[in-house]
Amino acid sequence: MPTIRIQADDFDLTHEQSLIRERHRHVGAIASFVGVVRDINDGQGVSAMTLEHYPGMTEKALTNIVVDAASRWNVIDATVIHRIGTMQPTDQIVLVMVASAHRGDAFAACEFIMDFLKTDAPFWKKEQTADGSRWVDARASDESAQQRWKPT
Amino acid sequence: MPTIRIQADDFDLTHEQSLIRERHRHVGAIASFVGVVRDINDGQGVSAMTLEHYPGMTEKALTNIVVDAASRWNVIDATVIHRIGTMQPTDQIVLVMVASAHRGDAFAACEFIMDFLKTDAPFWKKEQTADGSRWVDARASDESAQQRWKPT
Amino acid sequence: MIKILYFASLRESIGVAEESIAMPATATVGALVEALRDRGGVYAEVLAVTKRWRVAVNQDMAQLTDPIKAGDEVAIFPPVTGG
Amino acid sequence: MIKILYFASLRESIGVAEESIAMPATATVGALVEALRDRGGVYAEVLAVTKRWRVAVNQDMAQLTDPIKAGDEVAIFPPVTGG
Repeated sequence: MPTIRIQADDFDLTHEQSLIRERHRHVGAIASFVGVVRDINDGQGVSAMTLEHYPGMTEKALTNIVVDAASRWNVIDATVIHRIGTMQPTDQIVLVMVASAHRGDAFAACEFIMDFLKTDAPFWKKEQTADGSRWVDARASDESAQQRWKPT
Repeated sequence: MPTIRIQADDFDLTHEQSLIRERHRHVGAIASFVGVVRDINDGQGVSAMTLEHYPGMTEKALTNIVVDAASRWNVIDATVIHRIGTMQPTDQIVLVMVASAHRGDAFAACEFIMDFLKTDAPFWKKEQTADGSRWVDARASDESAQQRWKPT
Repeated sequence: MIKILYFASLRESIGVAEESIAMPATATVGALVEALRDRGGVYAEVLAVTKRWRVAVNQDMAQLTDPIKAGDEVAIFPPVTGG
Repeated sequence: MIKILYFASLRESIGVAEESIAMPATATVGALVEALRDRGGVYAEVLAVTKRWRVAVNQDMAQLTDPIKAGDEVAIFPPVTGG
């Protein structure tokens, strides 16, 4: 059911959302998240960003995350698109879109998928700065964002 | 700074998001919510939905809600569009879009704005069903969704 | 004079969208609602204390104890259901 | 034989994206990493216990105690940074 795509091309929010709306007439709420290339990171200017991934495992990991979300909340449909290759500041990197009957489920599932994508999906960012290129370090805050979804 | 619009016309998610991305190069996260007309409510089929509002107060209430959100989270830009008039199932009703540096702020502010819009912005829905038209009742769940943002 | 606006089901039940009413200089929202309710009929019915209705004064949500003065715009409506 | 894939900074440091290695029939992820580390040089450096790296077996995240067998695809990479 979910749409999972890894692609170099940009994506169109309206188009992806229309596909979901046309498929389901019970959808009342669609929460979306778009990650965007910032022109600054860790205090340094970023002129470009290159995304590397592990083909096969990315799709598998993203599918597992969406299935987990659908087991916890009402998820009528979901779309995850992650771009790879080189992007510039203000470019879209990732889309997570979740359609539910009501908004609480859509918001929670969308944020859950994003949080686990950040810690479990095999993508790596390399930034181009004035000092050359550098691999982006994983953030402890992403680890803690993911941990809070653990059942208590 | 925020964009607040009340309109009969439909809106375009990609267009609204592009406006935000073009204006700010530090944006890393854009969370969006779209409310959609469902073909069913309280167990009955819905063929159309008419939205009435209180001109003037709607804009004022929505601006206050966005300002409150911006005082609690990093909000680089925000757009709220609410449609009025008659809509059909699968039509878009409302858009809340929040751009932040990081995703936690974008998600929280977007959900906060939606929750307060549901309880504080003067809009009223009238549904067309097989039995005629009926005003939609306010939900207790919307009241409790709003209450959870209260400082504890 | 105080301008009163009705919305949604209240507007439909009462049958008017807007009216003006004279109130004492030191009135409150509660006194205004009381005065309307005293008209009886549909007013007494839709504004009954057991009914859920909301009041805004000059486009801000208001409480029954809030003061109102000449020139104010008071709106009475059911709980909102947008979004 | 076990296929090993390296990604991102590990791939760049080691200088190869993929290689194959023979392991005993009852090996674990930990034993494989140990065998690579024993090569010394850049392997010992990037796979040091103090470094943060992750292992996936057949495209699922794995622990050092997880078993591996001939034909498995093992990937070693830094903590992920997508999204």
